[in-house]
Order: sequence, then structure tokens, then C-alpha cells
Amino acid sequence: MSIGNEQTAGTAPTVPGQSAPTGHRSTSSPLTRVLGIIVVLCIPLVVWLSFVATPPDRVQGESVRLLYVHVPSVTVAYVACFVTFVSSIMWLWKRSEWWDLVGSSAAEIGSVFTALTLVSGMIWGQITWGTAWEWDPRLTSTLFLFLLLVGYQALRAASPDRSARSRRSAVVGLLLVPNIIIVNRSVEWWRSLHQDATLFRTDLDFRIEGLMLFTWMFTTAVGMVLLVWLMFHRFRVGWLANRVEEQQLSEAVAARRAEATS
Amino acid sequence: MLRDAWLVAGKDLRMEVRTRVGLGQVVPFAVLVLVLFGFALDPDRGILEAATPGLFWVTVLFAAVLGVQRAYAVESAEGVRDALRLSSLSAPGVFLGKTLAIAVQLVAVEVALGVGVVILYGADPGGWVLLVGSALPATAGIAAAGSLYGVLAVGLRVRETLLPLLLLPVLAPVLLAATRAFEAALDGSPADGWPWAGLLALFAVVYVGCGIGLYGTVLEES
Amino acid sequence: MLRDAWLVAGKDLRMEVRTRVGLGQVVPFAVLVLVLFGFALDPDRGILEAATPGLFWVTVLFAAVLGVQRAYAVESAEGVRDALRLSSLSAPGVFLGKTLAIAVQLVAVEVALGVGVVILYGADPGGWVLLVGSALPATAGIAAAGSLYGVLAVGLRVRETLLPLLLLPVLAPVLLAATRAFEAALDGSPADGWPWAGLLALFAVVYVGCGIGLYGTVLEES
Amino acid sequence: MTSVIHLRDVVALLGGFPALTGVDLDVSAGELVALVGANGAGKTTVLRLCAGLVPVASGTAQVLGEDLGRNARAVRSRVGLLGPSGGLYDELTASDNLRFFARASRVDLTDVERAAERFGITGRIGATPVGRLSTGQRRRVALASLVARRAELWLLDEPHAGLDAEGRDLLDSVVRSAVAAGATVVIASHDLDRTEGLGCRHVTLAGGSVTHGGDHAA
Amino acid sequence: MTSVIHLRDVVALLGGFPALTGVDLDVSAGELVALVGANGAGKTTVLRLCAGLVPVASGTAQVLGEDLGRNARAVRSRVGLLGPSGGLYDELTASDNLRFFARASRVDLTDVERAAERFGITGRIGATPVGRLSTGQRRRVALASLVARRAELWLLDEPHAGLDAEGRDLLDSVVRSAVAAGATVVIASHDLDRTEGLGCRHVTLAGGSVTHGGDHAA
Ligand code: HEM
Ligand SMILES: Nc1ncnc2c1ncn2[C@@H]1O[C@H](COP(=O)(O)OP(=O)(O)OP(=O)(O)O)[C@@H](O)[C@H]1O
Ligand SMILES: Nc1ncnc2c1ncn2[C@@H]1O[C@H](COP(=O)(O)OP(=O)(O)OP(=O)(O)O)[C@@H](O)[C@H]1O
Ligand SMILES: [Mg+2]
Ligand SMILES: [Mg+2]
Repeated sequence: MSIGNEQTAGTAPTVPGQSAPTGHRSTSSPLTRVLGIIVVLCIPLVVWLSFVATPPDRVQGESVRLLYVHVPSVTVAYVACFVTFVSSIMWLWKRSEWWDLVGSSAAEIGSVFTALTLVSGMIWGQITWGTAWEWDPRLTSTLFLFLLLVGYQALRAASPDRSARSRRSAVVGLLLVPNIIIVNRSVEWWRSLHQDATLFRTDLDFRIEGLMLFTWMFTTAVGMVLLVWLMFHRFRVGWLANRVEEQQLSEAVAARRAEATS
Repeated sequence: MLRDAWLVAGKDLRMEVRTRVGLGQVVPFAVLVLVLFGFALDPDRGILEAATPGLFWVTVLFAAVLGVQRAYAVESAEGVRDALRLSSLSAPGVFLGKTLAIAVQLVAVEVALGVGVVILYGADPGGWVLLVGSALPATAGIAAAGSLYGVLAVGLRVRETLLPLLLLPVLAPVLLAATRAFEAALDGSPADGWPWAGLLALFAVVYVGCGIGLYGTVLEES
Repeated sequence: MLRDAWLVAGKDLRMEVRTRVGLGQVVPFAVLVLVLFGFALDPDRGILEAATPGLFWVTVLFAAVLGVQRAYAVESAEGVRDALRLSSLSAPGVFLGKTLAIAVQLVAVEVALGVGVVILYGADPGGWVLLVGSALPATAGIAAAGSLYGVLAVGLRVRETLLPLLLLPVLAPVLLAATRAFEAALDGSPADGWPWAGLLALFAVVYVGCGIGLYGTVLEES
Repeated sequence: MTSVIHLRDVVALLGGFPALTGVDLDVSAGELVALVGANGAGKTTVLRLCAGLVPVASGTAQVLGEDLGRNARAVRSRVGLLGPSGGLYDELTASDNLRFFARASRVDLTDVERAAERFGITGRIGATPVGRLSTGQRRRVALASLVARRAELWLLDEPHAGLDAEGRDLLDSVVRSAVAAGATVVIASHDLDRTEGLGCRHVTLAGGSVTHGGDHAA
Repeated sequence: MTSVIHLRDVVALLGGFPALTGVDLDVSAGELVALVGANGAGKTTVLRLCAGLVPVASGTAQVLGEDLGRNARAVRSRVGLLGPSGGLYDELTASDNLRFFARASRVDLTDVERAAERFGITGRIGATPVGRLSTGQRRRVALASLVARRAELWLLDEPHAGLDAEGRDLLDSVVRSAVAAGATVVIASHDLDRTEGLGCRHVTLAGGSVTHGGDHAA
């Protein structure tokens, strides 16, 4: 789990929401610690469920276990994108730092999960299809989703000041979900209207049930908790970065004033 | 709003007439790209014929990126941006004006490419109605999305490179749908193509709508 | 001359480090183009497989156009051009420096594209020696030609659109030769490829030579 | 006297740098004020902030009765700003530029023509693309565009720079008649002779805040 | 006295327009000359022509003993031109700019550092990308770069514009010591008080040619 900097550096102004003890040098709080503990405790369970408890698939063999990474991560990525979308709308309405941070945190974590989907899918594809990539609708639209998220972050990185950054990224974030839908739908139609649709998935039409279903749902749930946990931390890192920026700023203001009076 | 749109589009087209960037350069560029493709993809007609509609629209996309870049380069000259923001132009008006000016240039590019494709790739133009009926909404959609994302990149030092990154993934559906529609038209089965033209119209409506709604937010940023 | 080249290349790479345009944006752009191609050209592997080398190099060319544009955008800021002409930098030095800086960026693009092609197009990288042995002179040739034509377009208001128009036709031979060499490498018949690599080296030498000889004329034009 | 500009402890950031560090400034209707101060003191930033082009990071800023933090848009179309670079399309001719910005600001075209004539933007100069004019000629085009606007609040950033002697005198007379017609004028300048000649109240900036004369009482 | 600039009936075209229509001008070594004249008279063009940046369309032009028509290159590295826009890379910091142009002009880095200090390009300003400096700060960077160059012939285009009072005085003292060290200085300016204060010989341009003072005898 090397996503983001869960442990923030530097002196810590207090983090919003949680009453962090003074001098507390991390972005954690009782709530995130609980979330973290849940994730940490569940991971061995997930591993056990997906590698030991569930049976190998008739067609897929052992490789079916990638399902438990692949599918939950794409679900989490979708949720993260949706959060970005909603936050962008809320930012345009309320213009608050809070929504800006929620949206950008979600987009960043979403891009990580999208990458995870791509990578796990490609590994899986290498094993089952014998090729890592096909110009299949889902694959293609997932790749575009990833690129949209990269674009979002590039735009944020390129914007010099905070108000321009929030404003521009909110516009892109708001377009994110319509974009995803249009891209996704059109890519689906693109193939389905095609005469000889090469449906790679037909042979994988395994019926998920019983323990497999449970494992899948359980992993997804753990993924969601992980998302929330990471969002908390990423949000706080962003919040603290803004505070550090402000603190540096007030120092800079003071220094500039002093320079003027001297 | 429409008055402002005319004013802005008129200004852009006047600049175009003065500098001839569109006709003199974007169009040749587009034709050149077509030639390069013809060059890079096998010499035997096989691939080219099958891929003609796709290549046509990929080329239009590249020309569009160039056109949008140009359309906003003039607006990001020092001070001009301030001047625009200090004017009484309505943001939706500016958006529509820019979109219109970009669309006009794109149409010129498409006509030239169409001729190029017929001559160079030996495409057989049939199904005129569908060709035009899908090219128009596609152009509107590309221009509207380009105009909206173009203003997002304005004023950033890195706009030359950021714009394609933002714009191309968004335009992927247009590429798909327009390619499909053209394929249907060239295959002589227009019935297959009209749903795609409908999708293109939908896309155009969505982006023109988003542009009208959101352009102001970006332009007026203070 | 070499000292000047280092100075100029160092300045450009320092700017790159400051702004991250190359790594942050040109590389994703290149990957994007690759995806669009994969997308527009039929879904069945047929075309893609046959066309992989061609598409790879067409994409490199587009990225090169962007890179050159960026490299000379910084030089065409008002007054900078005068300042350069008033300096004691030797023109061949400036040329080599710009070429080097562009080439470094291109190599990054090519590596990313190589990975992309292997993953997305399912290309099977074999014949490493030939691949590298043809990519290097091709890169040098593209960078040299880009650098030479880039300076031609500097200072003209229309450089965004003029540059590709000038550059793409001269690079057509590079495109062809590099494509052939890559095809040979991927087909596992490197013997067919080496003559093309030789041709690429020849191009590189010619363009670097022309650049050294002619750059001064263009830069110093008074 | 109504207050046209009212800034209290205004901080403004440019790319993260505190260009203004707590500006207090009051300008009443019909006043003629000169902002002076060393290079980098923040004069340009104050003008752009009052035009609604630079966001207010903290503090209260009211211009023409509107709060800049909430309603910068409403201010923008009512001020006339002359920036250092003029804000003209290099590719359009001088007269096309004037006409475009006049239409865009709902200004009468005859006003523009009169202003253009006054600043000598006629004949060849009017028909030349602005990018091919000399420094001073370009300034004159920007000035003509500004004058035609008849804004309520004029914000002039080093307006005399680049103008020849005749142009500077012309500018002064234009400023005087604007004030006579009820406009408020704020000039950022290093040319104290000129601003004194105009009879400006001088406000000194240093290090991003006002050190002298921000207030009428001071 | 050797002649540093010797122009006879020089015509120069900018984009087809005859910006200079027959300029006669002589400047001897060690002289301090001011080019004055209305906007569009051709001052900037004369300076750029003498720097070898504008081609001579007809007439004879000799600068620093070289014929501009034949050997403009040889002149370029020996003059120092301060243009209106400074000629700096916006993305590089002030000190990186100074260092790059110093190296490019074979200037000693310690000279540059001294000049930078003199013009206040230290601390934050030195470490800021030039594109984010104020007008006057940018002028100062350009000036520091020029001063470090120690050219034989200085061509200054409205050098006082944008500078604060202290900067203008500093510039004057720099110009004086350059002349004392044997350099020749030509200034295009609208600020006659300054140029008179410097003791310049005034040369008046109008309509692209010299109307007064082109010659020592005149
Ligand atoms: C790069 C490769 C891949 C990518 C980008 C990818 C992407 C996706 C996406 C986006 C979804 C969610 C679909 C939705 O509900 O909208 C998904 C679901 C799924 N994928 Fe993949 N996938 C890849 C490879 C594979 C492979 C190789 C397999 C199995 C052989 C596979 C099996 C599944 C299954 C079983 C689901 C869930 C069932 C469903 O919702 O249809 N994927 N994948
Ligand atoms: N790029 C150009 N193309 C065509 N004509 C130009 C160009 N630049 C300047 N001119 C014209 O050449 C003439 C001389 O210009 P120049 O810049 O030398 O004037 P100047 O004396 O420096 O004026 P100012 O005091 O306004 O700076 C002007 O009439 C101007 O319109
Ligand atoms: N884009 C920017 N990004 C960061 N800092 C900036 C930017 N523009 C200006 N500054 C800084 O803000 C401060 C104020 O700049 P401003 O342009 O307002 O000064 P000024 O008083 O107009 O100076 P001058 O007399 O030189 O025109 C300066 O110290 C400058 O370095
Ligand atoms: Mg200023
Ligand atoms: Mg001039």
C-alpha cells in the first residue's frame, strides 16, 4: 500500500473534523485508525478467501483469483470518479476548499485504482487470452478513463494559483462522468453494432455464486473501506498542504511588510 | 448572446482572412497527415481502404487540436485576456463565437480531406446525405469540446501540450461514431449509419450545453 | 561549438525540469495517439499488427512536432531572439544544443511508446539490436531536422501551424526507413533491416550536416 | 463624497507570492490619485485587483459599490484599465481592434472614431496590424480604446511610458476632462513630475502595502 | 576621434514599410547621443539597425568599423542592446537567465554577479522565474545582463521606462561610468530631462530620417 503519503511530514496544524491532539504529527485520527485497522485485519482474510477458500475455476483455473483484485478495484475507481463528479458540482455551487479537496483526492485515488484495474486486467489477459491487450470496449474505455484522470491531474499541476486550480479542475471533474458515460456507451455500441463482435468474455461466463460471490462482495467492501480510508488521509494531506501554504504565506506577508518598513 | 457570438466569430474569421493560417496551413497539414498515413501503412490498398474513414477522422482530430490551439493562442496574448474579461461580452456568447469560428475552419479541413481521400486513397464517395449528416454534428461536437477545453488551457504556459491531453480522450467517441457513420455511408448501407449520426448530434448537444453553462466559470476566473 | 551546444542543451533541459512539459505531457500525448490509432483502425488485430511499426513512427513524428514547437516557443519570446543573435554563441553550437535537447525528449517518448506498443498492440519485441540501432539514428535525424525547421518557423506568428507543414514532408523518408527497419526487426529478419538503419544514419548525418551548415544563415538572417 | 475604491487590509497573491500584503486605500468619486513606489511595490497589482482581475485573498475590497470578493464581474465592465501591454490583437489592424473592443464593450462607434482621430490613429496607422506598430503607436491605440469606453473608474498603469511629448500632453488633457466629467482616475506611475502636474493625490506603496496617503485624512 | 556609427542615406524596411527613409548619422567613440522624435519616427529601428538586427536596404552603414551590409555578424557580439522587452526566458529564474546570457556572451560570471547585486537582483527576485516579475524588476534583470556585457557600443531603447527613481539614477550612473570607460552610448528616449541631465548630444528623428543633429557639425 504505497498510495499517497499517509504519514504527512512537517509540523501539523490541526486536521479538520477530528480533534487531533496538539503536536500530533500525522494525518490519522481515531476514525481513520479504526478504518485502517479494519483494512489491515481484513486483508489476510481477503487473501485467505481468494487464494485458499475459493475453488479454482473450471475454465480459468487458478487465474480466476485475479477477479478479486480486478473487479473490486474497478468498482472502487468508479465510485471515486463519481465522488469527484459530485464534488465538482458542489464546488461550483459552494466554492469551498472542502469540496475541492474531496474532488481532487477522489480523482487521485481513483486514478490509482483505475491503474490497478488495468494492470490486473492485463495480467489476467496475459494468462487467459495469451495477450495483455485487446481493443475490447471495456478495456479501451478503461484506458480512456485513466487518461482523463491523468489529464485532470496535469491540469491541476499546471495551474499556478489555488483559485484557478480549483475552478479549472472542477470544470474537468464535472465533465468526468458524462465523459465516462459517453466514452463507455459509445465504445460498447461500437462493437455491438459491428458484425462479427469478438466477445472475449463469452467463455468466461461463469456463474458466480456461494463463496465466490461472498468473496467478491467482501473484497469490494474492503476496497470501499480502503477508499474511504485513503480519502481521509489524502484529504488531510491536501488540507495540511493548504495550511502549510497559508502559514508560509503569512510568514511571507510578514517578511514582505518588514522589508517595506525597513 | 448571439450578437456577441457573431462579434467574436467575425473577429476570428477576419484574423483568419488576414493571416490565412487555416486555409494556408492547417488544410495542407491535414492533407499531409493523410499522405503520411498512406505512406506508413502498407502500400497495398488493402489496409488503407478498410481504414479510410478512421484515418479521415483521426486526421480531422489532429487538425482540430491545431485549430483550437491557434484560436486560443490569439486570446492568450498578454493583456488580451484581461481586455476580454473587462468587456461586456457574455461568456456563452464568446463560447459560441469561438466554437463557430473553429467549426468553420474544420469544415474547410474536412472538405479538403474528403477530396484527398477520394484521390489518394481511392475512396468511393456514396451516401452523400449520411456523409454530410454525420460530418456536421461531428464538427459541431469537436468544435464545442475544443472550445471548452481550449479555454481551460489558456494562460497556462504549457497549453501546447496540455490541450491535446485533455481534448483527445474526450473526442474519442466522436472519432468512433463518425468513423462508423462514414463506413456505413461508404459501404452503401446508410441505415446502419444514422444511429451513429444521432449519437454525434447528442454529443454536440451535450458539449454545446456544457460549454454554455461552464465557459463563464473558466473565463471569468478571478 | 560543443561548449555552446552544452550550454544551450543544459538551458533547455533545465527549463524542462522546471516545467515538466515533456515527461508530464508530451509522453502521455504520444501514448494517447497510439490509443486513438488502435481505436480508429479496426478492432481485429489484422491491421494493427501489420501497421505497428508505421503507427509507432507516425506517432513519434507527431510527438516530435510538439516537442520542437515547445523547444522553439521559448526562443521566440519577444526579444529573446535578438538576445541570442547578439550573443557570441556559435550557430552550429546552438543547433546542436537544441537538437540534443529535442533528442533527449524524443528518446523518452520512444521508450514510452515502445512499452505502449508492446502492451497495446501486442507487438513482440525481438531483434533488440536492430530496434535500437535504427531508432537512434532516426531520432537524431528527426531532432536535427526538427531543430533546423523549428528555427525557420521561429518568430512567425503562425508557427504552430507552419512547423508541421514544413517538417512532416522532410521527415517522410525517415518515417519510411524507420518503419521498414522496425518491420524487419519484428519479423525476425534483421538482415533486411540493417540497410534501412544505414539509410537512417545517412539521413541523420545529412540533417546534422545541413543544420550545422545552414542554421547560422537562418538564425542570423538580418 | 461617495467612496469609489475602499480597500481594507487587502492581501492578494500572484502565483503564491503575496504581491499585496494588507493594502488600505480609499478613493472618493471624482478624485485623481497617483500610486507611486519602488519597482515591485505592488502598484500594478492594486490596479488589476481594483479591476476585478486579481482575486482578493483576504481583506475587504469594494469598488464602485460592489464587493470584489463576491461580485467582481459587475465591476469589470465599469472600469477602464490601461495595462502595460495594451491588450490588443496583434494580427488585427488598429481600427479593427478599436471597433471590436468598442462593440464588445457596448461603446458607440462614433466615440471610438473621435478618440482614434485624437490620438492620431488614422490613415496608415489605422490600417496597420497592431503587431507592426511602434511602441508608442501601440500605446496610442490602447489609449484611444480606453478613452472611448468612458468608464466610471480609470485605472492607468504607467500611462505616460512610451508616449512622445505631444502624446503625454494629450493624455493629461484627456485625464483632466475625464475627471471634469465625473470619472475617478487612479494612475500608477514613476513619473512624479507628470502626476504632480496633474494635481494627483499621491499614495505611496512599499512591499505590497500603502505607507503614505492611503486615506484622505493621512 | 574614430567614428563608431556612420550611417549615410540608410533606408531600412520593416515588413515592407520604409521605417528609415535615408538616415545620416555619425557618432564618434566615447560619445553620448540621444535619439529623440515623435512616436513612429524610427528611433527603435535605428538602434536595431546599428545592432545588426535590421537589414540595410540601401545606403552605407558602418558600425564599429564594420560594414553592416557585409558583416553584421561581427558587429552583433560587440554591441549591447537593451530592447523594450528585455529578451529574457520567462521560464528561467532571473539568475539562470543572467548566467546563461553571460556564458553565451563569454562574460565573466563574477561581473554578472556584481551587476545583479547592483540592480537588486538578489534573494527572492534572483530565484523567481522572470515571467513572474514586475515590469520594473524585469527591466532591472535586462539591465544587469547588459551592464555585465561591457559592450563597446551601448544601444538603449527607452532605458528609463518602467524603472523607479532609484533605478533611473542607478542607470544614469552606470551609463556615465561606461562612457568614462570608453564606451559609446546611444539612447532612444522620450525623457528629455534625463537625456539632458546625462549631457547627451540630441539627434532628432522624424519620418524615418534625421532632421537635427545627425552630424557633429550640425
Ligand atoms: C486490461 C485489461 C482489462 C481491463 C481494462 C478491464 C476492465 C474492466 C472493467 C472496466 C470492468 C467493469 C465493467 C463494468 O461493470 O462496467 C471489468 C469487469 C470485469 N472484468 Fe475486466 N478488464 C480487463 C481484463 C479482464 C480479463 C482478462 C478478464 C478475465 C479473463 C476480465 C474479467 C472481468 C470480469 C469477470 C468482470 C466483472 C463482471 C462484469 O461486470 O462484467 N477482465 N473489467
Ligand atoms: N514590424 C513592423 N512592420 C512594419 N512596420 C513597422 C514595424 N515596426 C515598426 N514599424 C513602423 O516603422 C516606423 C518606425 O518604428 P520605430 O519602432 O522605429 O519607431 P520609434 O521611433 O521607436 O517610435 P516609438 O517612440 O513609438 O517607440 C513606425 O512608423 C512603425 O509604424
Ligand atoms: N505573475 C506573478 N507571479 C508571482 N509574483 C509576481 C507576479 N507578478 C508580479 N509579482 C510580484 O509581485 C510584486 C508586485 O508586483 P507589481 O507588478 O504589482 O509591482 P509594481 O509596483 O507594478 O512594480 P513596477 O514598478 O516594477 O511595475 C513584485 O514583487 C513581483 O515580483
Ligand atoms: Mg507595474
Ligand atoms: Mg521605439
